[in-house]
Amino acid sequence: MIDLEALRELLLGCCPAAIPSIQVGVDGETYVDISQDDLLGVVYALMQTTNWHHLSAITGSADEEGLQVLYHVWLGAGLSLRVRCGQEAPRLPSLVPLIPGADWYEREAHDLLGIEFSGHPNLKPLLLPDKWDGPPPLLAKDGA
Amino acid sequence: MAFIVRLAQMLIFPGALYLILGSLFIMWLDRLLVARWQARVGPPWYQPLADLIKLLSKEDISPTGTDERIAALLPLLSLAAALTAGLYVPVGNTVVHSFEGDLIVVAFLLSVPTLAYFLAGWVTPSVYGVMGGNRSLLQYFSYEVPLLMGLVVPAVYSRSWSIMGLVDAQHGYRWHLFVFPLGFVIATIGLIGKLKRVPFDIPHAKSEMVAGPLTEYSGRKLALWKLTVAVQTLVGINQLVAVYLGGADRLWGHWGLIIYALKVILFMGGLALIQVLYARMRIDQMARIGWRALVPLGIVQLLVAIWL
Amino acid sequence: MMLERLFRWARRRSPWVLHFNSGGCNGCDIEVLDLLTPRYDIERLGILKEASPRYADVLLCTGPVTRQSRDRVLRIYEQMPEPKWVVAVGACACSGGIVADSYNVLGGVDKILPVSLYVPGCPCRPEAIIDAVTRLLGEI
Amino acid sequence: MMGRMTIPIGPQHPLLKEPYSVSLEMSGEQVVAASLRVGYVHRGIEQLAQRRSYVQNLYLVERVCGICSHVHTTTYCQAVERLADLQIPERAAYIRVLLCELERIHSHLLWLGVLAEAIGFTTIFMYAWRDREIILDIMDALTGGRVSHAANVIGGVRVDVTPPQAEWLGGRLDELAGQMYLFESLLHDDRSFQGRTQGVGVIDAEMVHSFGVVGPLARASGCRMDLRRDAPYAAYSRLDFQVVTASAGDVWSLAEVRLGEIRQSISLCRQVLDGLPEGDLAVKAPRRIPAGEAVVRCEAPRGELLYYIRSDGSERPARLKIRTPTLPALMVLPRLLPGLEAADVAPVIAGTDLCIACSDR
Repeated sequence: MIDLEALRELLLGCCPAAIPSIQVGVDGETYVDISQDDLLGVVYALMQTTNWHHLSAITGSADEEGLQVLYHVWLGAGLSLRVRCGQEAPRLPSLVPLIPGADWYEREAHDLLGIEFSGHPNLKPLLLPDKWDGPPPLLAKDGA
Repeated sequence: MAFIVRLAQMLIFPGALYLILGSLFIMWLDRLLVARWQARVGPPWYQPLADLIKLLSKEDISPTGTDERIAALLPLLSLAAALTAGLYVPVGNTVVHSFEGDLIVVAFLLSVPTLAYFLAGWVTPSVYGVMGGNRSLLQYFSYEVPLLMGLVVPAVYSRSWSIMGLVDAQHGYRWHLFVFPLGFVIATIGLIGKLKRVPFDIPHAKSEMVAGPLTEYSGRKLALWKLTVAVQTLVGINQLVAVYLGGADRLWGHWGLIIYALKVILFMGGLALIQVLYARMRIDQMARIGWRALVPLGIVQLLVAIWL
Repeated sequence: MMLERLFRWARRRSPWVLHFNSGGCNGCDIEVLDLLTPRYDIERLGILKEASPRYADVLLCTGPVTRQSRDRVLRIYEQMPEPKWVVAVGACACSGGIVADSYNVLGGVDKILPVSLYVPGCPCRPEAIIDAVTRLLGEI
Repeated sequence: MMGRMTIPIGPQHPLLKEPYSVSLEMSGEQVVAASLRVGYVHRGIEQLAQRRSYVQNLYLVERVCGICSHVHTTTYCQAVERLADLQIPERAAYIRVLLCELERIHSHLLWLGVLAEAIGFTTIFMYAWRDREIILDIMDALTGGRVSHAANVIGGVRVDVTPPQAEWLGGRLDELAGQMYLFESLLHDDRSFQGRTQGVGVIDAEMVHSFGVVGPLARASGCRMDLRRDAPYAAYSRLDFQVVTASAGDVWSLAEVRLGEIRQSISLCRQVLDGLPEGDLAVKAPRRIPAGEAVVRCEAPRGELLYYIRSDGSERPARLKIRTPTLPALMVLPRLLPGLEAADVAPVIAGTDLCIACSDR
């Protein structure tokens, strides 16, 4: 299990933009809401901890308030960092310079939700065909 | 009269017709044995024939960028070379033609399909063809020298350069196999390399090269290529049976044929067993075996043969 | 006439198949590959699974056709020499199956190629695929 | 002859069982650069899931992948059960483990066969797949499907293991265990197999960490990560097993890890059969799932499988995210290939055990 006190301390040290909130979900996963300006700093700080194992996935989804992006991290226990951004021209910093393995997860989020990742070296379609001209599939209403 | 007999020998037995049917039988035997050893049932006896006829009936496509004439000529040339080689190798006790030096002539005639195979890959626009062609040429340099050494050892020992002469020299069950077991192994490995069988199926390795130089061939040309490989296999086996295993042991009549057929079948069984037991090698592994192991051993055998 | 009969005999006994997965989930694909193995051993029926489209008589298609694989399916079919047949293996290849209404799926193989035979099932059992190919041969 | 050329492998190529394409830049027989293109199997399952009910999705996620179908539904069900706060019966948890482990054995044997075929060793391909049929027979007898089982329901399982079935199943497992010596001797004694797999395609610890490589690939490089032990789900905390690791990270180590895992899985199956608790198979699940979100990770045959479900309280999930263990393996692949001999490309690609249907979804 994640030591919540230590996590709170760590987050306070690297989140100048906004104070993060921490909840533990029904699934035992720890969710941390942070501002997108703090994302790189938090990930870097987490990577310095001894428990850091890997970034499992990046889940983007649309809801009433816009887009939310979850970075699922494995630290011997699950931790998900939640970042929000607007639906219009969503843009987030890329994690690729820190974690090469974030590459395809970001490309996938770019495909399915149209999120731009600034600093990503190769944001080409991953799952969609090269000549895809529709809206990002997860934003389309009917999907056809 | 003599001319007609000679012509019949060339065209029917032990010439073209026999070689073609015999090689189809050998192919079936190969596939059957491999299947049985892999716990499968295997194909029915007419399978290679059906494959061949079906291929002949198919459309013959050449992708754009292929040199049509050469692509059509190469399989014909190699089939002709393989069949011609068959005329100098005794089947049972019969041989169409024999002269001092035919041992080497057969070895070179059997190399023609390999060189044609290399070119066949180069004249198609497929990268697999080119890569496979390169590999078959590299492989040629690795196995050809050991194979020749393996063939020359008995010739030096028995002082005859004709295959029939070597058969005669082994009369009385003094097979060269007993004198030069190592030479036999070297020649067999060389032959496997020549026939591009497992573990030396490097030029047409399915999981790497699709079908190697023949990737873009279809219909008639493919049928001719498949037949060439089959005839090459039969003639190659015949040659080693004659040179190392005493041929038909100069038994006349049907006994000679039966003994010969038995040896060929056993030899084929050995090749099939090797196919079942080994994984494919890399080209560098093969070259290492060829030059670091087989060639020095071949030289030792040769020196022994000269000294004896 | 005799030649025609001989050819038909040979075609029935030597169908070489090419397998292409145009977007399937592996279920049918693994069952197709399973046909080669000791339990089913299709070589006893003369069926070989070939690697190059040039060698193939029958194209076994599994999976729905996705937008990205469409061109490739067409190209493989063009590369096959005549006479040739297409068999749609599995529910997805027959109709698009469970993913038919997806944005990236065009539908079954029959959307782009003439299909001679449909093998339903999700995934279809190896026995069904063998039955399909032999039946197809009976029709030749 | 030694010029540069580009070899396209795929989307249709005998080495690849599924469509994706690898483009190899060659200099003679050596690979100098490699790039990948996936997406041929993208069926938009995550988007389809938002249009289907929770029960319908059970059958949809089963078809993400035909090899590890059971672990997909297991992970999905666990996520939904967390959201609906359902506690599945103990017997159901044991049966889920049984099927997961059977699936692992089948997946690993399948992999061994594919690897053997890649190095031209067809006999081992035949034998591995022949013995895999034992597992498929068991699956067929228990669930009615060789490949797709539909064994899980939300709240438990659909299939039971009766005592006569358990006895028969134990016998079949003994049969399989008896065959394993063949593959183990291949691993330890066969020079031609070792010659093609040792020292080839080494994944080092640095790659494991930077790309988040999971499953047997990570374990073959000495990384002891196994979610069955690190975050036990279903009944794993009540069962005894070892995490198999190797150190070299090459293709041979992958085989060593996977063969070791087959042994462990057989033992786990036996433990389940011996200790199967009495009780119901499933609890009733509501049609509407309470609002909330859940992340669930399971150890699929290829490694960590992650499902994220967000519910808005309706009959359909608002978002279903599937992360499969093949994704990091695919990202590592273009870094493994450069520098290899052309002939080593086949065992390396086969060795990473890619499941494109999983990664493309």
